[in-house]
Amino acid sequence: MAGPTPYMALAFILFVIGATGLLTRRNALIMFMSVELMLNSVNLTFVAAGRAIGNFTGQVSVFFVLVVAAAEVVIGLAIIVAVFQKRNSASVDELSEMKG
Amino acid sequence: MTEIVLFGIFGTVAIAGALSVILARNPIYSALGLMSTMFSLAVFYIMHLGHFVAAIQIIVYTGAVMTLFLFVIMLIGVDRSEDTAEQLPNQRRIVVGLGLTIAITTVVLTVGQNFKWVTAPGSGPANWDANAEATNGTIQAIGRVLFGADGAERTAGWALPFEVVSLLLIVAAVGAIALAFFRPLRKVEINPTETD
Amino acid sequence: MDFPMLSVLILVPVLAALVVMVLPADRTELHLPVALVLSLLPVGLAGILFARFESAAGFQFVEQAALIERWGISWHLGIDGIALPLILLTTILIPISIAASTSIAKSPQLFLAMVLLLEAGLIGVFSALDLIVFFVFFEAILIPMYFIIGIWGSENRIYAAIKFFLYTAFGSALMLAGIIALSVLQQQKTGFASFDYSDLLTLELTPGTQAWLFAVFGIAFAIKVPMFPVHTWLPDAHVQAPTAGSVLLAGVMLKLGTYGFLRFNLPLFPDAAVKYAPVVATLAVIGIVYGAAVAIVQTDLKKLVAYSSVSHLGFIMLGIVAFTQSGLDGGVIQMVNHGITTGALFLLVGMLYERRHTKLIADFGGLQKTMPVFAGVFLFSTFASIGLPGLNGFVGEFLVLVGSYATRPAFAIIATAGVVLAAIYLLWAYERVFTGEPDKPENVNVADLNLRETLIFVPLIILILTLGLYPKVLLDRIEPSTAAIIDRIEATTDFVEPTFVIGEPGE
Amino acid sequence: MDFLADYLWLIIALPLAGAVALHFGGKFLPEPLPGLVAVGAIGTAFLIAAAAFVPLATGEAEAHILMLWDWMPGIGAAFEIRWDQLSALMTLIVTGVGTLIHIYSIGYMHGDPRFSRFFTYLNLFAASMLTLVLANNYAMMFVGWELVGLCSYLLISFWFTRPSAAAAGKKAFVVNRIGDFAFIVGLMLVFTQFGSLSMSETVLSHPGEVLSPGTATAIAILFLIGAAGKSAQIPLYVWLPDAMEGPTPVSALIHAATMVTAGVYLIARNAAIFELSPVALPIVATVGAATALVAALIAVGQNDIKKVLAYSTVSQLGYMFLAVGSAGYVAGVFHLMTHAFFKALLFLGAGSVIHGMHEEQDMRKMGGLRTAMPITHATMLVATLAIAGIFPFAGFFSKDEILASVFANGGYYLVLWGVGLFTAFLTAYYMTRQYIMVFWGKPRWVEGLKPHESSLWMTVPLMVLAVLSAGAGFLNTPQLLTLEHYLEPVFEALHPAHLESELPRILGMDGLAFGLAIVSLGVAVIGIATAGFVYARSSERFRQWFANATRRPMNASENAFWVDKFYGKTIVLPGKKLAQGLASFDSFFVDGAVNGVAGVVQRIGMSLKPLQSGFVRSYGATFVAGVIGLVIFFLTRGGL
Repeated sequence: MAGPTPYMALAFILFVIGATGLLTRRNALIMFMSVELMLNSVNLTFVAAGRAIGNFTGQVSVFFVLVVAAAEVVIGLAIIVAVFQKRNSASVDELSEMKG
Repeated sequence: MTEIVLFGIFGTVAIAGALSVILARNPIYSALGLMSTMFSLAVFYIMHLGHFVAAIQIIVYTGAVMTLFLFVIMLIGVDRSEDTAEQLPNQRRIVVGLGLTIAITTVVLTVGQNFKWVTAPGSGPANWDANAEATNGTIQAIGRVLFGADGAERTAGWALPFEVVSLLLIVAAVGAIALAFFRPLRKVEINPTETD
Repeated sequence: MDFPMLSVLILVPVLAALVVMVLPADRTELHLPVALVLSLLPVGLAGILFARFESAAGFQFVEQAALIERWGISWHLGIDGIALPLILLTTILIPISIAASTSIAKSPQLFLAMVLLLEAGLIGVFSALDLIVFFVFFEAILIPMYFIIGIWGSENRIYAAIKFFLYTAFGSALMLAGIIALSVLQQQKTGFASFDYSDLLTLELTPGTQAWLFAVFGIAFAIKVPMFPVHTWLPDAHVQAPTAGSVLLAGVMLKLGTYGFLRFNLPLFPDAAVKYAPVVATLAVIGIVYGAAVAIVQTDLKKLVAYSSVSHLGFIMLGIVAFTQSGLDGGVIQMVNHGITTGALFLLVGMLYERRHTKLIADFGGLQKTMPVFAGVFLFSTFASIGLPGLNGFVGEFLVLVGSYATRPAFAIIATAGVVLAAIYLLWAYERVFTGEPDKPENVNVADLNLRETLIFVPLIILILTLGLYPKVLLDRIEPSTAAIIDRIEATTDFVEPTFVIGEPGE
Repeated sequence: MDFLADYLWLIIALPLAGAVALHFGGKFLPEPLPGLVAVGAIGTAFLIAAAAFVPLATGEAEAHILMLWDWMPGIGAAFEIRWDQLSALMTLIVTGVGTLIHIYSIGYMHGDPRFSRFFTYLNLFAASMLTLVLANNYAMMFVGWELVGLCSYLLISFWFTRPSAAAAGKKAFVVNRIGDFAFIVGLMLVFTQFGSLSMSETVLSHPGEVLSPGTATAIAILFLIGAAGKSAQIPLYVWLPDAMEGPTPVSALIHAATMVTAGVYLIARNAAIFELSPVALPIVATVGAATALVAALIAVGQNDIKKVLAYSTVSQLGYMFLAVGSAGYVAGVFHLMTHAFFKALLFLGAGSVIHGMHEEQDMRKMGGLRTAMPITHATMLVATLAIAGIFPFAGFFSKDEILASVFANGGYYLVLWGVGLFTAFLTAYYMTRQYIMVFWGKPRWVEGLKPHESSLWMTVPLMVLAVLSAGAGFLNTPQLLTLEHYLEPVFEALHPAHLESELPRILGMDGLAFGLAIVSLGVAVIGIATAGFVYARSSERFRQWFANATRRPMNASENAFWVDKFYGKTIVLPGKKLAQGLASFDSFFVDGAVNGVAGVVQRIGMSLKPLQSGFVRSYGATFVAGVIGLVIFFLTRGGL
């Protein structure tokens, strides 16, 4: 089994699953998890591509993605908690005040 | 051969976990599914000689981040399962359409267009195994790349971005504290007449 | 000139605005006097400019410092005989409008700061020699003016402020495209980018390029002027704006358009200017007659003065596109004159509004009996606006008419009709407001001008008389610069300015 | 007296200084001090003018120019004074008659709350009129031209609380502006032709070498329209009768003696240009003749004492136009002068009557005043005879000379001569009618009215003017021709080629001239006799019959042939309608287009509003769709 193609395909599938979850689920927590899933799939492509190229840049990129993901989760979850305290719900569909 | 077997097993686990993230009614199951996916990915990282990254994946993602998720799930209430009926009209249809588009595009691009990786000299599928020898996923090797020390393959260095990102984390931490601790000073009145 | 006079002149109002803002908010009695005293500093500086200005072509008090070298943007300031009178006008009108703003109740500090910032922007526009700097100032002016109308205006202020802002922003968006295009052309030709006015003057543009650049610059400035048919923001803005806003809007801001035409459209695109001058002249003449005709039937005094502005600005535009010495001179001096007389008229209407809380002509009558001094000043300004010889309005109008008659007789003759109409609408308004018996009870006890208000008009009246009888003080300084513009047009196109030798048949 | 040459500006500056001083300090002075200040200012100006006039009249000094300062150098506009025979004469008339009227006003305006303001305006007017007269530059002349209009505006609407006065002032200014419109265009033409606006470089220095007959005609016609506005000629005469709303001294000074003659002065000054045109002079003459006739016809039916005089002024101005239009410039200027005397006298006398009758102006409520107001009566009689053209009063000589000049041109001018003659008859008729209605017959006063003679302030100027009206004619008797010779340096170069007449231009005391004089005198006598018969000597039955027979023409005359109404219907009303239309055009179409564009944008925005559902997941789906679209786009374009 030579080459990054299978990993890329796997990452692709994971990404699409994540995207589907993001678009179909209303629970903010699940949506966040979907985002994490997508980020993870991207990480996989980085690592696989890094190996194919033969250096560490891919792995280094993972760090940055990881940090951003962590920051995002921290803020996102804080927002979810704050919203939940106010509305007693974690459904994003109820947060539609920005409607035009 | 080992690689194929491992890929088969953990690839399946990863996809199954991912599906359970988006299909499970109970968020706890979703979280567990995500954890299994992340764990599988860690295995792949090791296969690609990213030992350090794999460790971080387990510790930070599967450990810290997912614990955070679980905390929040508990805070909000485990038994609160969401109504799965779709309320947005057409949302499911749109998503299915988009999925089909992606699938068709992918098929067309890969199969129909005689897909090939664009490769630089010394890289690509042909050098897959050779590169496996060259790379070594130790902390030291990554540190050299990250901070541009002597003897590393590239001396460009990622020190500055790294520091900037650390700043991002601090801001995120402060933001989370702010969101958690400070109640809004006054209730924002939303005037229905202004939204027309 | 080592001392950066112009930068200082721009900076002083900004600092003054800061000083006004840091004054204690509850000491309201301090705000206006402090702002007034600080606003006199630029008058002094402008006076020095005026005294040291040499009657010669070319830019003086030039200062230049690179801002963004890669794109060729620099802090390039300098003034010539066209900018000097306008800077003087700005600095003089600012203290006057501050002194007239005692009735501002809503956060007067902020208001005064806005007026002072406006002054900085206006001086910046008139002295900028870099197109980006010019554009930044040109746009920056909108912000204080938007707030002055939108916060301190009367009932319908938001509508007026937004209309004003959108109209001008639309024009300046076009102009920005033109400015960038010029710079790109410059880079293609010389290899280095530049937004510098003097660099761009050396570009030899093809007629086609000139045509569309003339159009985009022209539309931006025409909206500012405002020329028919893009004038409709003006009456709304004036009616809603507070007195100081109206004074500065009519007095100085409208001149940005005419100034822009003189500074950019004529020298940068001489070919297109000559080619499309008839179009501009037609619109100008329509504006003159149309503005005057519409002014006749206005029922709101401020609207009447606003439409008279449309008419008067038409004269300026007509003079500018006449491409004759007296036409251009007349245009420039008419900018100053219109600023003074219309400023005075808006001040008067504002004071009337402060007393009676109405601007409708029908609500007045017989005021000459109750407020004779006010009526006298009003009549004086009215006649200055009508263009009575001996007062300033005539000088500009007459120069414009004579100047444009040389190249465009038919236009000049039609424009002269505006002179007749001006007498009709202003005197009719005067008749209805001031003469007769004060038959409405609320008109019987209206206070006449107090000392502060009288003092506001003293400088204006002196200026009206001085410029009316001895316009040479300005004309001498204006002439070399306008002559340079005509020379440039003659050098680059086949246009020839008609000359008149005494004793030789003309044309 | 050469030293005076450099101080001629004082003639303008003194009244101006008086006006400024009175404007700021007048209200602190008690009556009659402001009046005295004003009289002092203009009186001194008169003395200076007289002193400077003497060397000019004796031939010791030449005409000269005093440069004051550059105004608009680019178009040759400057403030420069021209002191020649014509301007000197005009200056004397303006300051002389002006001084008398100033003195008169002290009595007339007695007790008015704005006493000092009145003299401010009078002095300002004098300064403006002198600016006009003394200008050697069209631009400076235009300054005076407009400023007299301004003063006229201010003085007509002096009693601004009367709406009719305010409206009349505005009407005067606006109608004048219509004339000014033409004047300005004429100036533009002058500048483009000559390259200067200085008279010594244009009209007074061989304009024939520069102007083609066509351009000369254009300039001349434009100047004529300007002059018609100021001098109340057809079709712009309608403002002058309304101007009678002003105080009577104003009517005398501005609307009889000085300002309204500016048009005549303008044409006389620019005679050189008028003569270059083949048609300009006949047009001037025709306008003058028509105005003279129409105004005289209207004057016949007026009942307001001032309105009669107003229309009479219009008519006499028409006479002056007829004179200058016949190249009889000296005759025109001569009549201008005598008219200034007797018409000022008539107005002042009328003012005295009005004053004595306690502001009554309707002649039908007067009568029999000759005993109550003897001085006024006597002086008015002199003036009436003068204007009617009875020998040896001033009007006889000047009018006779005009008719002779017209006759001398022959041809078409003979028609105009006939019109002039008929007008002379009418003039004698309506003046006598007025005289009789006011001073003779039974008193028809309002109950309880006690007419009284006016104070000395008013009667002394009346007497001075009466002397002048009686004797001024001898300044230019056909034999001596003093004025003719005096003005020779100004007009000698003029000899219109196309007005070649078979008769000598200046008529001596030969048979024909004598005959013409007899004819005009006879016509005047007939006019007086007719009026005398109709209004004084005839029986009650005849008067009844006469009134019935002339009811319709008299009605038309009394209503001034409804010209005002006609203008209102054909010009003012449509003009207002047009302005209204434009205003609604402005708000509905021009602004409507703008608001329409804004509306369209807004509607587009509204139609797109549902897209902004507020549901994060919809946005997400859109976003993903966009990404997919872009990826496909770039991939296919890249031709992967």
